[in-house]
Amino acid sequence: MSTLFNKTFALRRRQKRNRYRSGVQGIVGLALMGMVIIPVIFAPLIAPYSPTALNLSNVLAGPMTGGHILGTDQLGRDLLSRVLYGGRVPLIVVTAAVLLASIVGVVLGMTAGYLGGWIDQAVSRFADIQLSIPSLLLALVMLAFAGSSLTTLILVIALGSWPAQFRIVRAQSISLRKMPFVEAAVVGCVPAHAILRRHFLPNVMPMVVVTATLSLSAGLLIVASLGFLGLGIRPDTPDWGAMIAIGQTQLGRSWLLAVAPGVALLLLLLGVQLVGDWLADRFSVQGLLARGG
Amino acid sequence: MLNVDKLSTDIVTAAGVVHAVDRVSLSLERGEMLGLVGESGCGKTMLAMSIAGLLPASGSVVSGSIVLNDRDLTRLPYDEAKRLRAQNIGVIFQNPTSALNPRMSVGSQIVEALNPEDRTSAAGADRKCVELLGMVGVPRPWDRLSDYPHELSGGLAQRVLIAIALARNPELLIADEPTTALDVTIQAQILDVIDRLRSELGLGVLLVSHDMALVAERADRVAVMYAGRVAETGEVGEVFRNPLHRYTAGLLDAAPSVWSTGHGRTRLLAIDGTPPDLSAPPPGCRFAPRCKFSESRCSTEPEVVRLDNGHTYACWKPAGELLEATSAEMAPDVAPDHGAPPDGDRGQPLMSLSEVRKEFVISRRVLGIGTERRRQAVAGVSLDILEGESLGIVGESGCGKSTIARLLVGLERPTGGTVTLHGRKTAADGRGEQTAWRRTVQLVFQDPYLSLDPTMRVRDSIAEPLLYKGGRKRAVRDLVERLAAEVGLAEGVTRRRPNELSGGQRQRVGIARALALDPQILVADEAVSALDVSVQAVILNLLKDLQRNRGLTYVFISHDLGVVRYVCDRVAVMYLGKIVETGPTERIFSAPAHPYTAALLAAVPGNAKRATLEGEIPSAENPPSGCRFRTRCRLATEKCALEEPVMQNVEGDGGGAVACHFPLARTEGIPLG
Amino acid sequence: QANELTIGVPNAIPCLDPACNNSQYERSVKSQLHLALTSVNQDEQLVPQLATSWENPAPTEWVFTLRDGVTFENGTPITAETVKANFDRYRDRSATAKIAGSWLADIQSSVASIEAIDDSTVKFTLTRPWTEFAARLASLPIIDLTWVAEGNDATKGANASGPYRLVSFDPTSAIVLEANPAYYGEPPAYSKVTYRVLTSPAARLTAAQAHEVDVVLALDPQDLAALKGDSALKVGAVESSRNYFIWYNTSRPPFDNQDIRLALNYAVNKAAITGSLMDGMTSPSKGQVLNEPYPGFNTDLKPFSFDKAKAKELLASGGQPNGFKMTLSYPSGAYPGIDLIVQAVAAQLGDVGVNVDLQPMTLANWVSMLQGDASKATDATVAALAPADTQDVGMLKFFASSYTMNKSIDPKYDELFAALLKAETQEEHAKIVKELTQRQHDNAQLLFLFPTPLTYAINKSVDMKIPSNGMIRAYDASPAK
Amino acid sequence: MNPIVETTLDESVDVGAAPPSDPSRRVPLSPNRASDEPAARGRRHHRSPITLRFFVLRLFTAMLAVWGALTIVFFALNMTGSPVALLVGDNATAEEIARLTTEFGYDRPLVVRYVIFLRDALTGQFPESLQYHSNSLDVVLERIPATLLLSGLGLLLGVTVGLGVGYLAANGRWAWSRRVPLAIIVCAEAVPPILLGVVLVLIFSLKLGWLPTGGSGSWKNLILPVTLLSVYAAPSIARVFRASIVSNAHADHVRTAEAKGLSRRMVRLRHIAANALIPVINLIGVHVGAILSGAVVTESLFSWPGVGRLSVDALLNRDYPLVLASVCVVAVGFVIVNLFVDIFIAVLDPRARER
Ligand SMILES: Nc1ncnc2c1ncn2[C@@H]1O[C@H](COP(=O)(O)OP(=O)(O)OP(=O)(O)O)[C@@H](O)[C@H]1O
Ligand SMILES: Nc1ncnc2c1ncn2[C@@H]1O[C@H](COP(=O)(O)OP(=O)(O)OP(=O)(O)O)[C@@H](O)[C@H]1O
Ligand SMILES: [Mg+2]
Ligand SMILES: [Mg+2]
Repeated sequence: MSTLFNKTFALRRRQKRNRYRSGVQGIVGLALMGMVIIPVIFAPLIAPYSPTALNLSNVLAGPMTGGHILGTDQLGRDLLSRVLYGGRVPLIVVTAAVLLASIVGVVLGMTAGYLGGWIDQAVSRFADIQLSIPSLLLALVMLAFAGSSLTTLILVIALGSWPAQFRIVRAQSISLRKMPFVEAAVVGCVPAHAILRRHFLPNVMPMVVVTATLSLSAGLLIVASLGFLGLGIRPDTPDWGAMIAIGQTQLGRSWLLAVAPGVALLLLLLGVQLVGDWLADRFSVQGLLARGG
Repeated sequence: MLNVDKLSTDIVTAAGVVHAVDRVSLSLERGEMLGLVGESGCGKTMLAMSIAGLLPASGSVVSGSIVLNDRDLTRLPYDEAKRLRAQNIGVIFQNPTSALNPRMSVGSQIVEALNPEDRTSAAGADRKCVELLGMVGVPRPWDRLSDYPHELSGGLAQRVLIAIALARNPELLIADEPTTALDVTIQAQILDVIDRLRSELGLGVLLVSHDMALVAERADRVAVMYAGRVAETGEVGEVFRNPLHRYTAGLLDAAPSVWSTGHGRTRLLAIDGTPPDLSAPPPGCRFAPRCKFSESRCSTEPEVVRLDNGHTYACWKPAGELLEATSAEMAPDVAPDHGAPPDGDRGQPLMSLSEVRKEFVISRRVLGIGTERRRQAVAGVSLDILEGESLGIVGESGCGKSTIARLLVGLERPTGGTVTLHGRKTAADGRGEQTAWRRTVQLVFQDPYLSLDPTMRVRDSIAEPLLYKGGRKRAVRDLVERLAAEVGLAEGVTRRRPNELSGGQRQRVGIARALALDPQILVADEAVSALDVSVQAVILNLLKDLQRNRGLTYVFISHDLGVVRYVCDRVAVMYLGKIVETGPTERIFSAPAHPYTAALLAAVPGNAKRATLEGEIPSAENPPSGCRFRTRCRLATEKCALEEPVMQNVEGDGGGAVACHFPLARTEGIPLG
Repeated sequence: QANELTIGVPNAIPCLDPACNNSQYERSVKSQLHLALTSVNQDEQLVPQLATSWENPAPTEWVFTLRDGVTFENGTPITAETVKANFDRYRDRSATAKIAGSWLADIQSSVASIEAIDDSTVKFTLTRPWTEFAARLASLPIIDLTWVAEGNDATKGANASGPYRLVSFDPTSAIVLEANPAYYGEPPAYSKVTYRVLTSPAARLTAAQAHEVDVVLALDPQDLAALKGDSALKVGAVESSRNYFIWYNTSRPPFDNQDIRLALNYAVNKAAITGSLMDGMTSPSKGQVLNEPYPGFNTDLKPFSFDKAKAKELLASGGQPNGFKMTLSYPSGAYPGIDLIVQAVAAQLGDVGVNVDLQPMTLANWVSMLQGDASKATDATVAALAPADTQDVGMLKFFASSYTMNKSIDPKYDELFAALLKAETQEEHAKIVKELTQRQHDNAQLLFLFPTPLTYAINKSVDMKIPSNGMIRAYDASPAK
Repeated sequence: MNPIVETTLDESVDVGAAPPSDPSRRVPLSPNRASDEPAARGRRHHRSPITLRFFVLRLFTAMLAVWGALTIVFFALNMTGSPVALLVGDNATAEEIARLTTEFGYDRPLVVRYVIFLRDALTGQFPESLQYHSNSLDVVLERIPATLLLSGLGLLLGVTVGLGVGYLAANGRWAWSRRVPLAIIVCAEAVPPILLGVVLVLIFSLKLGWLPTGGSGSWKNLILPVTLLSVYAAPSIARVFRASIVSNAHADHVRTAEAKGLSRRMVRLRHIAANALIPVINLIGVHVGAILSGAVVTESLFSWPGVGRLSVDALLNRDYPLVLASVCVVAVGFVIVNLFVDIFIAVLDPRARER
């Protein structure tokens, strides 16, 4: 008998640990994100030097020399300051782009899912078409010919990530449309826009948030890759991707040049992913649409 | 053969340990059928799964024994117990379609279950599969082997599951609500199969169900469970005729039945409250908090009393012969019947359907390739809804009941025919008129869990239609409180979110929301079928009260004929998109004129002249010519295949109409069995 | 293996038809497969090749005597008729329009006719005096025209006549050559050569570090330091014929003002940039667009010194005492180190109050800007242009007023340049060039920066000299003693 | 009360109406056919999964996607003017540019050029590449084998590792075997490929000297880029597979399988893992796009002569026709892969066939 009771306790312990662990995952993720994002936001206050102030007499200085904690780059600019500032472009671009993509995806997805018919067909096909061009390639085409600026970068990243949001929101909206509580609203003569706002939006939100975290990390990678391929923002604006590209030839002399921005990006991505996983766990466990509580 | 002694099963959840089964003792002999009944969540499934060794990962048997043929399964090593169970216990589940692997063909799923010696050759295995499928009455078993689960109807899938369960010649069959998801007619077929197998193979059957009538009809013995414990066991006839535990008595009172007389007259006797939380069950008698007869000693655990005839119960204040007397005393608020009897003219048709059709396109042709598939959900229905009546619509699954409901409230537009409200066509109206129409007709949904937005507080759900009617915030709030009170929701409840409510409370919210716009017609599509008997009784009473107080007209859709008989004045019987018979409730139930109505009634458990309607409903994509019911009708002739019967009046006795070439005369009664 | 050579080149080599023009690397490969009438050797001297001798009997007449017995790989002899046919094709606008772009524009406008006088003599009649005509011919090899007729598909071979023949052709990855048995001269020292395409600077660096290539060009100057410690490599740079300069959009204020143009020349500390970014591989330009490799290099001119005070003074006298804002475009990644250089220059201009808005462009967009409308161009642009033939005319042509950026402030420049095109003797030519460079210097028509260093890393087992025009030919290499 | 006799009797009335498209209700012509000569029919547990309609529908969508991709790219490329500038080089005169603009037809209206382009594209006659001076489609097609090799191997490795780790994470015997590989792979997902590529070269080519820094030709050239590409694919496959296994483990049909007395391994493989593959395969379809994107970076990093690098080079050199051809080929490839994915899913999941 005692073995059976032991089993019960073991089960209970495991359950507790799982809950604890997934909570920890979220906290670690948020901590990592904060660790990168906060210094980047407050770069003007924290950074010891201007990211563009060059000193041609002290190029490629090693770490901890001459007041440069991470050393200097090829133009004698303080690497730490550049890493701090270098996160601003990716963060601004990706946040704005994901926000934009989410709004577009949610609006189109809800409309297409709710209305169905040719509108749905048209938007869905457009999303399919968009998806058939790999997003980096599409971004390259757009940037090479529109030139890269903050706005074009944002648009290009948003263009690449709205289909994911759209598809998910649309699929959810299609099943929501058949939900009795939505039909009840229809029967209660609630206008379509109100149904979308009051019933669809809150119910698709969890998935939207989870998808947005996925787009966030994909977007960060694309911005970095674009910078790396030389299609990022103008080169005197520090940007992690471009910094890695410029630093990669200096690995022998000053490996920090490529690795420092790379690690900053890595920590941010890791944080975003952990938070995303955690949110996904959270929401599917709660399963807002699932029966019961 | 099977002896369960003081079995306890715990489930570990985030909220705590649920004692789903608590010191339960049972026994079952070969060839015997033991029914296990009780409200939802009382531990029936967990008990069955403990025996079958299929508990969820978080669950485990913590004490007691399960002795199968003299071997205690709880004490055997894991592998040995598993082997023993696989050999001796077959299990079938509630939802047959999802219990089959959607990815694998029927054949390969049966083959997997065969004994190794039956699997030595492919052809041999196939033959064995076919044999099994034949045994459970699957037509053309060879053709089924390559079918996939989603291509099977519920009845067929359940037969396949039984075939799988029988693959190793078990001695014990555990059937967990095997027919809850099925129609009455299919339910009867499946239970017939189980009955036959029981006698042919000497199977012992543990039948889990919440349908008392079904257990009463089929089982030899019954065990009534409440909150993880067995409240009462005994011979079926004895227990149901003479329930001793107050809980059993309450359950029996709560269920409206087709066969008991005097329906439409009295209120149902509901059990108040909800079953206790099994992670912290109340001390003493677990039913005490809901029991109208509880007294101080009920807070200690009642002893199990065993009578000579094997009838056991655990109650301090058994019902016994006192039942009749007390039930009146128990329900002081019994009200006399509301309206006038259903005879005579009830008023103007408020709403009418004439020759209404609804076709769904299932798949279109693509660039001229493939076939277009259309499904006729409603195929020419004419029906009047009279002011102040309760019209019942009954029929098997898929016959178009819900579609009619949706046409009535405007969720679907007819593809043919017209829907008129107050004599005005609805379909062609402009937006404003549409809104007015919709506000006159409201819908109550089947599923209390899905009919409320989980992200919204319930008072906002109720208020929603009012807000968009242009109500002022303050007035709306007051109205919501009034409505909530009217449907019997306590004050604080409206501030909660749906997941904090019980099923019954949610259904009350759903009704309040439908009433918010002060409609004339309330369409209730299976409004109580997802609820436990006890809750169902409460909601049915509520609906009746509302009708009386507000003068509502009901369109009441249900596949539960007992409920329909209790609620409705007039009934329309549907078969495959058409109405085959209409008439006053009493006439329909006592003297059905259409063979299908008769067959439907015959399939209801508890019918003395039990009979089973064979076959399944034909496809709505390609309905049979002439009379649609002819493929399953024993009276069908050549004429039925060639000519479509028209509605003709039924003589005398409250009248009504029937669409049959050979309507049954009153004296004929039910022609089957 | 001792007899094999691997050369890393920074551009794809997409086309082996000499009528195409993509890069000096492509020309290097072509010049080893096909013989031209003349050739420029690794000491940058004009030497005979298919022609054994030539003369210039009249300013507009050139006569070439061909080598006897030279054949293509498949045995077809190369005669005066072959040469004439080739040049007729070069001259035919419609035949070459799609592939040549403007690569043959000078031939098409300046060659009036070609005559095969006999089997081994060809005569060119020009429309103008062209003193460097023979040098120009070095970049126009003679090929088998049936190869062109058959679709000039390099994957099927090239029917070579030069020291090497084509073994395999993969334009973005590797081109493999082997010694051509049909070649008339000494067989080359390396019998097998691979040109490996390494488009990114990082790829070139790592390939050199891993000794995957024997010779590699166009490394980032700063990267050389990483290789200097490698005892197996010789690393260094030659001053190339490409000169970095900033091209003012002189049609637009304030660059129509000479003081401003001068001020900027004083404001930039070129020595600091060459010392750090270029790692000392080059030195500030001598106040002109020409440098040593050009025949007309003007030794009289001196560099503009770095003098902030003077710059400020000039800005003030130019009417911009508080500095001004300017846009500065550049072809990102097109020249070694350009992205860093512009940032350094911009920062230094910022020090004197000139606020620079950098505008990186792709090479293609940048080229279109240079050829578009001056009003749409940026205020200034960074360039490092060079003519294919390292000739003065080619270089000086860029600064005539027909070019977008120099809507001329100096009509005299155009006049002098027109005279240069008509110069009949070397002396006259040299004199005009000197005058032109002087004017450019005095006018501060450009912000002169420095010549790009043509960096290289060569395995010590290979003996090879890198010429200033970047032609990198395997037959110029030999195993080191 | 014999149901078989009953139904067949009824259905004999019904023969003409029996719809062939609804297999569950197929009606035999002779009531007893079903039970004769079973052996001759062999094993009938499987049916051909693909209908013509299914295929045509998918193909149509696929073609639509390719057309759309081409259109988007065509207009994106042509919005910014003529590429003649690049062709003429830096020392051409204005009249030369004008002449070539006419020569190449860039003076025609955009719509006309679009129509001509579509017409030519239909026949495989893409405009000539400005750098390679031959049919740009041919130039791209020549690069296909290299890209296929690289992406194929990368995907294969990624999928293998992803499935392995996902399975282990769901079913590992010990706690560490469930967590450690998954944790590693989740961290790997966060490493930016550009950084990883740079670090891989630093370690394996420069420090250890085991592998070449780039280029193509030997199997050694493949190792680093393939590793890099597989890092794109493996983590999300592992995660989705794990999640899918976990959610499938609670499905009703798994309980049925357990009730049959199947071994735990059998239940896991056949009833859980195999069913859990369906979303993974969907994901692989999506991943092909990511891999192709990744190939752009990877090929550039390792000087791999594939379509990815070709398209970047073409873009930087403003070789419009070549860009169009590359994007077209990539889109076609992507669409074809997804066509296969759809078909494969239909094979795996009979329910998907009806959609
Ligand atoms: N997987 C599970 N995890 C946690 N609790 C569970 C689980 N399954 C059942 N329970 C709890 O165990 C108790 C008994 O559930 P069980 O399913 O046996 O009830 P039931 O009588 O079969 O009900 P129903 O008629 O709804 O099928 C309930 O309180 C239920 O909430
Ligand atoms: N939106 C739809 N698209 C396609 N077919 C539909 C749709 N709605 C209903 N049907 C089909 O129409 C027929 C009638 O459906 P309906 O829901 O009205 O039946 P029902 O009598 O309410 O059945 P149940 O008792 O199962 O609820 C069924 O065959 C159903 O499959
Ligand atoms: Mg249950
Ligand atoms: Mg229904």
